[in-house]
Amino acid sequence: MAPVEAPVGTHRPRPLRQRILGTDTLLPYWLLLPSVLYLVLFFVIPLSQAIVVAFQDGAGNWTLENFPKLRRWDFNFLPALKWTFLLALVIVPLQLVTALLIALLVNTRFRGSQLFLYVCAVPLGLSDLAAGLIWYGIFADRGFLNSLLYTLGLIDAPITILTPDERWWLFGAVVVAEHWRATAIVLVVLVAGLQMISKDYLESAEVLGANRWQRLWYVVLPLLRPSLQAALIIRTIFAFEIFAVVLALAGDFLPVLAERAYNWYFFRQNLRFASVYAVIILAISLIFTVLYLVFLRVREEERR
Amino acid sequence: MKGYKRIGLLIALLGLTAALGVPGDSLQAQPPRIVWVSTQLVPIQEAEFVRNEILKPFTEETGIEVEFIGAQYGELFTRLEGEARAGQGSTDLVGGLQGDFVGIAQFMDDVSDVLAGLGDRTFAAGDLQLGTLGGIQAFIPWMRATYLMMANKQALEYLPEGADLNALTYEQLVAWGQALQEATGEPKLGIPAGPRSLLHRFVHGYAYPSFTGSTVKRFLSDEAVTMWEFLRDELWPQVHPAVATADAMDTLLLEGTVWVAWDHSARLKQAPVERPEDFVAFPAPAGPYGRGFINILAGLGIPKTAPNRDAAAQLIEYLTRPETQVKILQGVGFFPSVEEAAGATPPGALKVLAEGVSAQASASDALPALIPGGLGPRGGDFGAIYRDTFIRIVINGEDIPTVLRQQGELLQELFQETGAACPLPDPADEQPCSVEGL
Amino acid sequence: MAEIRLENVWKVFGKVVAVKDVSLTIEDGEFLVLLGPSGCGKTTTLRCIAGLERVDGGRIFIGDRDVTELPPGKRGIGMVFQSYAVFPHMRVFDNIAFGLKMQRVPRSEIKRRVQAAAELLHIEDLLQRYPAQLSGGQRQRVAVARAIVLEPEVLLMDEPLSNLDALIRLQVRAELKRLHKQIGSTTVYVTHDQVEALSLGDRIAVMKDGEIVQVDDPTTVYENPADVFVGGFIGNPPMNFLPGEIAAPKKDGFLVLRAAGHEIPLPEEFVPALQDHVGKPVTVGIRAEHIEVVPEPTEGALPAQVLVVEPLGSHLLLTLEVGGETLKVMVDTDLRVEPNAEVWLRFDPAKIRFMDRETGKALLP
Amino acid sequence: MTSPSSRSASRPSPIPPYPGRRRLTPRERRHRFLLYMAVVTIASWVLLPIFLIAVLSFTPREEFFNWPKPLIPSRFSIETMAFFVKSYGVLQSTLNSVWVALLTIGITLAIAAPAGYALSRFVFRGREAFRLGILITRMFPTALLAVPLIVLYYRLGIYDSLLGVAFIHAAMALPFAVLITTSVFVGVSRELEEVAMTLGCSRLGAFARVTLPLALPGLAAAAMFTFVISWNEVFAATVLTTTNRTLPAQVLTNLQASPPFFRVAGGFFMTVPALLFIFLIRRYLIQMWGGTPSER
Repeated sequence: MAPVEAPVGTHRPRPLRQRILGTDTLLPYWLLLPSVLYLVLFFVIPLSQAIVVAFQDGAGNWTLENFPKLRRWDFNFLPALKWTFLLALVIVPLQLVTALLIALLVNTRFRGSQLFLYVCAVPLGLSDLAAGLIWYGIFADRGFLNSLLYTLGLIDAPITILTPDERWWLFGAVVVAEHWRATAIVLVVLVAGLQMISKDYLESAEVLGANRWQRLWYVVLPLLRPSLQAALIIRTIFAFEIFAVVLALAGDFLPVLAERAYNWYFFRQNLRFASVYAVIILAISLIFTVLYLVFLRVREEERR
Repeated sequence: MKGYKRIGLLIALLGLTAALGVPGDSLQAQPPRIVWVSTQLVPIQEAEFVRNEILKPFTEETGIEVEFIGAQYGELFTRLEGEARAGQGSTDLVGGLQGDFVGIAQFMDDVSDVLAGLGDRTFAAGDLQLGTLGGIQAFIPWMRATYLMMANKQALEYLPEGADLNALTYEQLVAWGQALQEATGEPKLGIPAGPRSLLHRFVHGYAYPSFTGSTVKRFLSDEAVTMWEFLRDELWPQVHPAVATADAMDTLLLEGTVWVAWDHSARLKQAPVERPEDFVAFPAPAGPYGRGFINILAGLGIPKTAPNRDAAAQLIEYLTRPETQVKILQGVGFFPSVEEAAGATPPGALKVLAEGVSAQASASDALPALIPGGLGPRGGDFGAIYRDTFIRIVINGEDIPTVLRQQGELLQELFQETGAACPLPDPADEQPCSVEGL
Repeated sequence: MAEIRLENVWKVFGKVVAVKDVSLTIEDGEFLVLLGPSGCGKTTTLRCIAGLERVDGGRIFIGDRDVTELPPGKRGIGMVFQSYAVFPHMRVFDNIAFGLKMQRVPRSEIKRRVQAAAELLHIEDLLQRYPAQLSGGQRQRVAVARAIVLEPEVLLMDEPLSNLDALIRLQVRAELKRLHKQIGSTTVYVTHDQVEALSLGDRIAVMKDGEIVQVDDPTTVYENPADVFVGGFIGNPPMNFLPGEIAAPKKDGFLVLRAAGHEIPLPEEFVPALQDHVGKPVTVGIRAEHIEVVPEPTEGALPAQVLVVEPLGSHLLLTLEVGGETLKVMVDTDLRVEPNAEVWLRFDPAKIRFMDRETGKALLP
Repeated sequence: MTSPSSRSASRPSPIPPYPGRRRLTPRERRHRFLLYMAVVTIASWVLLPIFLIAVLSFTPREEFFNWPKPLIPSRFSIETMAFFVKSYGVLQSTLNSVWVALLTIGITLAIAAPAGYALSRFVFRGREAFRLGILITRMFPTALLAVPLIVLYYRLGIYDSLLGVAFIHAAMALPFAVLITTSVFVGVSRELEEVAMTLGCSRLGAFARVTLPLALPGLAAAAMFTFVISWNEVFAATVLTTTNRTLPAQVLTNLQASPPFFRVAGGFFMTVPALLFIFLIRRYLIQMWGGTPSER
């Protein structure tokens, strides 16, 4: 970090074209400009309008009253926080582990591994609406699961899985369906990450006497950290917006934040309360993203 | 390496098609074409019926093309609000329930003039009154429906002794449910409780009037406490838990999950349509104060921002013609709103439904209830208060007086803030309506 | 053909100064090697010449033209990258023809010149292949052919041999030398391999921390390193360094070097340069081949202990300890020594180099 | 890069008679068995639900409500599916969906590719902030933007146009497209571009002649991913159009109130193209996520 004496008097004015576009200092900003402008027009402006509403009362004064007021009007406020967090807490790690397992399987490059990867990635293309529909068909009272158990003679009559009397069953059903639906995106990120890890590291670890688990724990996972971080950020953001699958399987007996926001907006025309929920989702997602960025930090020196 | 070229070609093709613009954008002047957004007749077969059987003749007659678009209420509201704020719109005609119009009345144009042009047909004065929202004639009565009960004929043999299907009481319904549960091993009653269900209508329009003779005023009265204990301890144990995620009862009836169910007539309809011989419709049960029920009125209105008001008025005229109304009854089972068409009966499967509806309307202890009209866009809050109360007490098992007090305060606040009058069967004289005992 | 002139060139990345006030003139037709450890700024300097980095200060001339503000394509250069950067989506022919096409050279002319360049590099049989079908060495040749087909005034090479196997590297190295003779472009060649630098360069510019430490012909750089860094970087084994002191014994006019508790008389020609340093600590540098090992104690020889004996085929490499310092010495194979044996070392006084202990700079001209 | 078995085979062996393929040891065979067991289990777990909805959408109406539900219906019925497909607006909205998706791809790539290129090639102040910033736009339930968007769209004169829907879909796909294109461009060696510049190309020329052709497969993958996002998007398409609806918007409003057999048929009808697209991009699935947001 030697001190830089400013080189004086060596600059001549550059050609106009270069002054505007050509230099490497300005060029990246020009390249980012369209996406920034675009997102400002279609996202940031409408978004800020919506966020502002959450912090105003009916007369347009700034206030934080909407938060306690919402708690009084919506008895599902705290439950929604609770279930959203619980779902994220269970689903995200579960998906991470499953995706890692599948990714490691794919990475052994057995015959047919590409087909296997495609199969596992299929849910990537499904909307959450379709996924909700599919899993409702399975878990419903007269659904496929009960039909199968009945045909096998394991039960005499259908078991009601999706019942508000057993919230943890609802929870389990949502976990299963979300796990099925959204593991693919984590998988794809992790497979990509695994492919960038040179076999040399694994082989040298093997030579050093590391067994399968030690290699996974001490070599693969640390090297996979950037991909894990990306997968976690993307998945967690989506986990806090979980909505359609919950609605299909559990109605509002397993309230979640995004569903509440949607409900207040579309069924009760209350933009204020809906915005409060949206702001909470935004805040939580942001906090988690920053936490991931800090705790899974990839130091500059570690990058390949 | 050939792959690159192929993909390049593909991308170029995509880009080209994108650059050439989009087909189907209707920017040039065309023969009159109007947009009709409706929260009713949305299901795919009903919408097909409207387009093919109702609107096709209209287009042939007038040359006006109609785009019929099914929408949920929330979507309708959002669309109209956006159009109102933008000061221009594309929606010409709105079809919706009275409850829907309560919310969107602020965006609607006064259609008194259209009504004046319909002198040759008679609307019930009460219906026209319901259509008066925010000081204007917000909609013109279009068709009627109601919420009622439907049973699988298998269940009839377990009907308690002495019970008349057409004059059932809540006690008898519970006894029936018990008999069914004993016979089949599982609860067989159905009240929809899914996220988009009409559970709140059951609570405020059926249970409350039947048990307390009131919807709002006696929200936390002793009678209400008794009612909630009954719903929680007697009725709910006979209700199949699968209703929690069910928005309409016809599916559960067809599957045999439930044998006896309460729901909106349109949400029961599919059962007799699929298997006409298997089902029977009958009135909702009665409580100590009578047989509380809601008559649903659907209406037609024109938004302030409608680009083709005259064409929309022409369509209203067409849709309220007695012969059109009979056609709708026979096609999809909604009852006429003009008296000239009254008395017509639908054929086949829908007849089952019609019989139940007329039995309910003509019951000697009938206690009609209404959805309050003055709440404006906060009509959604009204329903939600009743639904939340039901879930907190009956499903979550919270303490009844505590819940009633908390929810009652919200109800009070709602009416105070909107200044709305009490809905039937509460007397409408007090404005704003208030909850007794707070 | 043209000379390249760098005048006070600066390049800064954020807080890191990659090139620090570098001035350098490369003669027309010269083969100059930029040598240094990784991160010393040699590649950045090359990229500045190529125009791939915009300089933050200073000017660059190629021939009479000031090219500081010119884009790479207008500087009349050819460049070969470490990774070869052969376009994977083009056949070898199209790779070589790329630059000519950019200059809108007529087709027949392109064909002729590509053919000629390919022949020069013995790849005329590979013209219709895709790079994926080539070996590393072949891709290397394609990259070179692509650069020289334009007959550039200046040829820039960024570690072109570092991705090749040891054997092929030797072969290509020789070919590059031949090629340079043949085409005569002014060539700047970046490497961190001092053997490559010594064998290829007409001159070597050694860089460290963004600055050029020494520019000289290979022999000078090897024999008279400008400072401790250059001496330690060039040569295999690198130059030995010992702490010492210049002393002036009674006999006037003569100087001695005190090192490891002994005195070594110095030749007369050193006197003028070292006169001012009498009594001051210096660093003594001497190459392994300039130390003689004698089995008996001898006048002016330092006692040492043998630590390691490494036979290298033609020579023996000894690692010895002298007064707490470790030295490497190259001796004939017929010398028989065992580890732990005590020997005496005699430095060739004429080959001893002196550096300032503080700055590391060489004291002799 | 090689599988364990072929690697051991390719090692030069001093023993001259090499008797073809080596037989697996019992331990290796057990491992292989376990591997394929796991693979088959996981694959069926993923495919079974899709198979079930396919079965259900071709189950005859009279059997639809049967208990227990048959895994294989007594006959294959296209009655429900045919009614659904022929009903008003379904084919038109399918076509609309395709148009919207194509437009979305065009807009998204035109905007995301430069940003991705900038992120992959330059180190500059605000780079990390930009990355986090584009992610933030995905942390907010889009539904709440409805009214401001409708107002905006009327002002811009794009309400109820396919282009308008494509605009908002592009905004939704943009954050991902930027991430994907960044890693795609990271995957194209910078030196290739530089060598082209030394050979006489301008920066733009080098991009067009070298980087772009090499990035095309990855960009195609980004395009397909964008396609899937647009194809599945319901909310914006629903409130921003009246007559020019996309398939999900059409399906959502028509089917939510419809009997379950239509819902199932509609759900399956929407699923098929998605499966197809994933199939088309399967080769690039990995490549497009090669460098993930915090990579490099």
